[in-house]
Amino acid sequence: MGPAIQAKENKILVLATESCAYPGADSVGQAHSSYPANVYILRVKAPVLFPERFYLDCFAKGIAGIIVMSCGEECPYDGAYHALARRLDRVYQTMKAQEIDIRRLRLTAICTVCNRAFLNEVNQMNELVQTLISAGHA
Amino acid sequence: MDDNLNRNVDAIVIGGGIAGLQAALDLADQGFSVAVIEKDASVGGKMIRLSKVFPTLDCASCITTPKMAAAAHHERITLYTYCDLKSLQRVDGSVRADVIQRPRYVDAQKCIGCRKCEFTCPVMVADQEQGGFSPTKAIAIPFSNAIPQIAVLDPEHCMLCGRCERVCPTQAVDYFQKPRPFTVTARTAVITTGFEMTGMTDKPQYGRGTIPNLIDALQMERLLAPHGPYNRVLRPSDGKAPDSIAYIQCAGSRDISMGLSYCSRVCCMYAIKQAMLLSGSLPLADITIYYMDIRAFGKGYEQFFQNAQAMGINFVRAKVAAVEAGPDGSVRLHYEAQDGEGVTTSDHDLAVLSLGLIPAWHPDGICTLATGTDRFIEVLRPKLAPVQTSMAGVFTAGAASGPKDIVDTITEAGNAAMAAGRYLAAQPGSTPRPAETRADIEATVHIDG
Amino acid sequence: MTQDKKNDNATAPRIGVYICHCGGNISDHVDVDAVRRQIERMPGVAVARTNMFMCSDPGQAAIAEDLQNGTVDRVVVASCAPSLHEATFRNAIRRAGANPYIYEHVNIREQVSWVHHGETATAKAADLVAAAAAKAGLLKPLTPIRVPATRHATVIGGGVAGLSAARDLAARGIPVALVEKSSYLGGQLARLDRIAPTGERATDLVRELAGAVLEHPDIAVYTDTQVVGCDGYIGNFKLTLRRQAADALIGAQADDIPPAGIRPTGPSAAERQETALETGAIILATGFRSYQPRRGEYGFGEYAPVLTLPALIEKMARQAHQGPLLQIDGRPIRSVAMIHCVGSRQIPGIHTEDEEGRLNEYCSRTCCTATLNAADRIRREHPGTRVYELYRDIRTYGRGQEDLYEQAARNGVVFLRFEPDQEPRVTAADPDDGFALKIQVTDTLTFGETLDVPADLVVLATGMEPNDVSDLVEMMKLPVGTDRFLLEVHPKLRPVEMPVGGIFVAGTCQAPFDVGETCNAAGAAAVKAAAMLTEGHVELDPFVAEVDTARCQGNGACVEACLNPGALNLVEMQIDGQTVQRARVTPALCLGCGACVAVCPTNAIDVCGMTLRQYEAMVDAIVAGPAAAETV
Amino acid sequence: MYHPRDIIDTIAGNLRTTRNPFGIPHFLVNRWWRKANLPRRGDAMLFTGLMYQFIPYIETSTGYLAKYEESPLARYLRYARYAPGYLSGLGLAMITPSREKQNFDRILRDIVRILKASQVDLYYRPELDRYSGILLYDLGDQETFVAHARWLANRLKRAGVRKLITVDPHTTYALKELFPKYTGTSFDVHPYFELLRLNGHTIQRTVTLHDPCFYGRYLGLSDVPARALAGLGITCVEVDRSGAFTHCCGGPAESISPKLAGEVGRRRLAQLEATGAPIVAMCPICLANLRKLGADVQDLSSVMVQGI
Amino acid sequence: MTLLSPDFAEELKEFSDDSALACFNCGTCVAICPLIDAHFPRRMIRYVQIGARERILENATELWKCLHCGLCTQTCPREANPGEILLGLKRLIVNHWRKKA
Repeated sequence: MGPAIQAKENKILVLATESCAYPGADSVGQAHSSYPANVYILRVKAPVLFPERFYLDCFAKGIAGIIVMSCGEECPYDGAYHALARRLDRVYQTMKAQEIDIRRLRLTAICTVCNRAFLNEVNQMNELVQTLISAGHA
Repeated sequence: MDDNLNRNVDAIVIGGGIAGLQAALDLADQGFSVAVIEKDASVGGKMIRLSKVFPTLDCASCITTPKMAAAAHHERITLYTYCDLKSLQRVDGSVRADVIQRPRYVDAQKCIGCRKCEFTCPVMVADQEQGGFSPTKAIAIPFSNAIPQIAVLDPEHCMLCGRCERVCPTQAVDYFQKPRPFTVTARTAVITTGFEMTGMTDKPQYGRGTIPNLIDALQMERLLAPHGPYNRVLRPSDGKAPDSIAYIQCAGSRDISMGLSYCSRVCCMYAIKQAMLLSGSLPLADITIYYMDIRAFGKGYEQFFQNAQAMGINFVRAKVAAVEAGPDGSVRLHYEAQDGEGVTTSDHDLAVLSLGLIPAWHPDGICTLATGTDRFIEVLRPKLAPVQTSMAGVFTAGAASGPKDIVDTITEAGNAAMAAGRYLAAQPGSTPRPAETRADIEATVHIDG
Repeated sequence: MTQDKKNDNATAPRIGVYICHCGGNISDHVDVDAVRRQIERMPGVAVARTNMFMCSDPGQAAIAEDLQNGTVDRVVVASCAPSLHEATFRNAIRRAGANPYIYEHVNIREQVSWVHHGETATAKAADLVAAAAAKAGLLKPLTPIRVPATRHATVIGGGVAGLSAARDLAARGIPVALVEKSSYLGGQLARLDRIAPTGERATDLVRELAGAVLEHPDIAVYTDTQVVGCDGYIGNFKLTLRRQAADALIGAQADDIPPAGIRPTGPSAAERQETALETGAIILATGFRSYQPRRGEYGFGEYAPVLTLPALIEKMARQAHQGPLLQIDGRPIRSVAMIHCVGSRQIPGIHTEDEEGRLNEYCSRTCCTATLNAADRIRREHPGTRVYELYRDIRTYGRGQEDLYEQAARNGVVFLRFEPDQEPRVTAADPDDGFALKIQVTDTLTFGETLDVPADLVVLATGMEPNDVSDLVEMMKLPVGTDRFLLEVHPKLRPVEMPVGGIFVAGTCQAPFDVGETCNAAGAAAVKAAAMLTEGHVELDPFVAEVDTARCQGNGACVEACLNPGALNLVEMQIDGQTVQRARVTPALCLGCGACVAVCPTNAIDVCGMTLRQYEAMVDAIVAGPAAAETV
Repeated sequence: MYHPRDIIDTIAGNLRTTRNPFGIPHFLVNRWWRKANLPRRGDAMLFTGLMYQFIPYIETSTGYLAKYEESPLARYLRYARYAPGYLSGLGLAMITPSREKQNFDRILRDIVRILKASQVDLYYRPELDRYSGILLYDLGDQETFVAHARWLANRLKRAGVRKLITVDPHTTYALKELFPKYTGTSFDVHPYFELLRLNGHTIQRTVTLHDPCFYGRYLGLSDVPARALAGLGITCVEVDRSGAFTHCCGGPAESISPKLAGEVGRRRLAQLEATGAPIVAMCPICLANLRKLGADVQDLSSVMVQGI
Repeated sequence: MTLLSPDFAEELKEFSDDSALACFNCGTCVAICPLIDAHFPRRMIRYVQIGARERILENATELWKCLHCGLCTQTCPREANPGEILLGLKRLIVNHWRKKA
């Protein structure tokens, strides 16, 4: 595996669409379910805005994991989801080339009431990050 | 908001479900001021309580919440929730609605929706918003995506222990709140009072509500919703994941013996939709839909039905004649298999009654609106003016004038807003107020309780 | 805590950060004061305050005061979910006389204090506030985009949908051009007789609608006219109309039913051969045509007594006569067999595709009721004529329709039900039977027995197909579904809108509808157009793409990536005396999705209010936290 | 299953010639009243329609029918109408056990006792109390039924009868619904439990009430006997199918197919037994058929009489 | 099967107040009938609807299985009154036998 990530770099970035995933995260809050505090949610109109280098820069800056929470096929911008999926494929290629564990970037669809799916995603990513950190220490 | 709830607006919309919200938005976007009178504590109607919607399988909340929020934030829309319409009359060319806001026992202006009261309340009550399957508290926010986010105290179950009052950070709990009568005057009204489901006990042959694992379709919506009571589909009696599920179509429609001769129009599609969602969450389960005619008439509906068949959902042409409790919590169905088997019984782990739709509201004693023999609001010219009621300047849309699916409801709401707009435009001295800037429109949240 | 972090540079942003306790909802888990202490040391932060309830009047007043006395010119509020109060604070800022877009909202309730507890909650809240402050430093005032709109709408199609939409818009004071290909108004409805379940005469309805349209001074009716050109965008379309000889169009009628409807006799609005029209909105109401059965489909074209339902209706209306037996073309009909779902609900592998390999898999929605209506009428008016209906599912879904089904049954219409893979076979009858035709059907209602239905007449309940509007589809970039009907943006969110702003869809060009449903669709489309055109301008969100021409190299990647064709174009312009190609945004068409931002090699394009630089600044702040930011 | 034509013809023939479906002389069938000491004048005439009285004879005849139903002899029955011997008339009367006859006669006397306890001013005229013809109506022999009904209606009318108290659902239905429709003569018809005002000592017990189709469904009377029982402190447990949705006891199939009667009866019995409480019937056909299946079923009157 | 003859329903009207025409073949009567017997009674009703007179005559004795309990009529969602139709058919058949005799 590529460069191990450091313990202090355990922050997870969530890019959440304002029409689906972001209110979904609010719904988790309303239910007072807890999830790791290293999860940071940024509200975006459409994640198709971010170029490939944005993701790579985030990893370089020390972000441990990124979850792109889109609206999936229900995306209000026709064609955006497919453009995004294609772009992330290219990011994966570069990550492989740079020996960054590709599991650190995930594309998923979360809707306004997907509480359980949201928790699954952030917990899984957190577990992965913790595993990679302990591997890094080892 | 001032203490006085009275308003003078261009249009009153009775009912804040999807039809009412769409009509209100389309009226307000034309420049008219609108008051929405809703009987529940939240707007959103039946649609916000659904899991996913056919034929696109969009999440119902994701489609409804934007419209709820848009109406709540619209400069020209005032939402009145938890209100009963006492009378609706034409007075000197205008329409007057006398309304009583029921007490929430929580000050709508002070409540910040934090749910501290709900977490503190010691009284558990069955949460009807979750099909009665899970508990809520005697003081609670109605449901997670309710608008407005204001707690409601249930006086039936509250034991006045005072804990909610003590814990509330804004002193919003008010055990002495009184019903608040007020009057909204307008020049036109749109009736969007929607539907209710027929009762589980309406057809005596279906067990009179005593069969443990026989549920209604709205309960199944909650079981299927991502934020439902169990987070997955389990049968209520023993928490078993059902291996075999039956849908009983026309359980409250097309049945003169129940006093309902009409087709409820949405049950075929919602059953197929639920069956598809079930086969997603319980891939090994057998799902059977017992039907007389599949009525997949809308855009994309027939293909949806064909997909369901391709997915392996069983369609049996039979009207289920009787239902009884079977062994081990199962539900036993009696029907005539028409493919040569003849009279047949089949046992299923869980069965769903595809109940029919009946009007949620009747104008008796409130206004002079004419209704049809089906008790839905009569439209005088169903062809050229399908939203025109028997009262001048009063229009209707959605399931108030007969069962309708969401797509047809939203389109009809648009037409009701058009008809009401035309009526307003034809009134002397009527010009819609020019919009200020978009920022204004977005910036004001009009929620009067 | 108001001591100014004096800033020498007067142009540097002065950020005010306001953190809400939410009456303990936040402060029980987040040390609000600790966050404030950390954040006020951040560069650019002029002031950081806390309040028990930021959304309360005193909370909002604090922001207004700081803005008005010049302490701050950027605002960050950390409180609950933006869906609840972002609009509240934007409005407070506007009321204080500032631009509402210098505002950034931080959600430290639903996404911090309600989901995390203890020190981590405080640390995360501080990080998020720092990130918002970092973004706020880069925010610019924005103005909503105001596009002037021509107060005029064009309706294409003169059937029920078009007539109804035109009448609605004109009643709202919007001038309308109604463009109809043929010489007649009324469309397919004009070809019907009495319609179910109300029993109204179709011609009365057409006369009423067309009359209202023709009489209205604000509606210009262009018959024998087609749209041959379309340019522009929402509020500002330029259409070219061409007048075409009526004769050439009649041939377009696929079946042998003569044209019907109201033929305007007054002077046509289309005086010239070609008319240029400036219009603010377009409503497509191009309607449907009746499915034309293949030769040999249920004996169609092979046996004379096999008719389509529209043909039967037309013949019954035209050759009305009384007597116990129905007569068609002078022949007494003792028995009629009506076959449902002809050209509808076709199933791959069972039904035969047309020449272009297509199947109509959809249900045409109206044929069940129309067939029952005809059958019931035959039974009532000609009790000697037997009527059989051969169906797959009876779809009498609408109000009064199920009653019609029952009434037809009680009046003696006999129903036979077949499975799609066991289609009825129409053949010539044995001469001894005395009937013209015989239909063999495996009837599931009679326990799967094969029955021979005698018939003097076979009626095919043909479905709907959309009219061919490939020219308009091409010209206006309209999406078409697999069923070949026009495809709306979203069936529930935007059911009457095309993705191109300002173009709407109404009636049976979108999907099969009955008359009432068509009028609803027309009203819904008209109300959208009316809302758009009432003000004389269209106001749009300022969150649209913006090109930095200094950086743009004109390589066109953004144009290719753009999800809304037309929103981005390469244009020639003069820069430093040289002619260069640069990207240009048409704000009225931009959706603000940012697909262009990601592909620009020179970072020359950004979405206002959510620039890539702003997101990067937020990530930096999240990684570093406010403490680190302080040391920067 | 027997050929219905044979059964219909036999019964129709008997009815035409003897006014009795089994051809048994009237004086032999209707003997119960002799010890009852009933007035011949009063407000309302008790009209049994002879249904309770027939049961023992039906039991006997169908006992033979059941024996041969599945055998080749069934076809032989076709000739029965030429030699009805042991299946009708005097022969049938001779082979029917008298103990059974007494049991059913006692039910009628109990009904009289509870009516009297309710101060009902009743009278009885055995010569007017004849069979209603309902079986032929059910079997589709409309012609014979109507002819018989007209005869009976005229006889009652001529005797000045206006108000009738009936004791079984079949006769009640015939007189109340069918006679006005097919004979043009209406009587004021009341099943006996409609007239009860029982305030005797209360019996604390629970019973399972089997609603006969004609009372529960056709006449909508299932609440009335339950109310009368409640007056005596007797509660009725809810049966899965009751009231308008009550399930047939199978009895009416007796004459055509005793086997079918058994099948249907067993289904009903299972529903009744599910309640756990003793079963009470109010129709002689129900009573007989359920008893034949081994159930311990009491007549409604037998339960009520204990309360007075 | 041979030609249909819906006139049979008219013939039946002489013997019954109700015709079989209102029935939409849902099968409730079959499933609710205490007999639990294949397609009884809808088979007979269906034969009336399409006028399969011979089928009815061939299977006439089946009609007397009906106990006239009325549950089908009570339950019928179209108020087609199956019990009365069967009774009407019995009368028609009895009439037919007598005429033949």
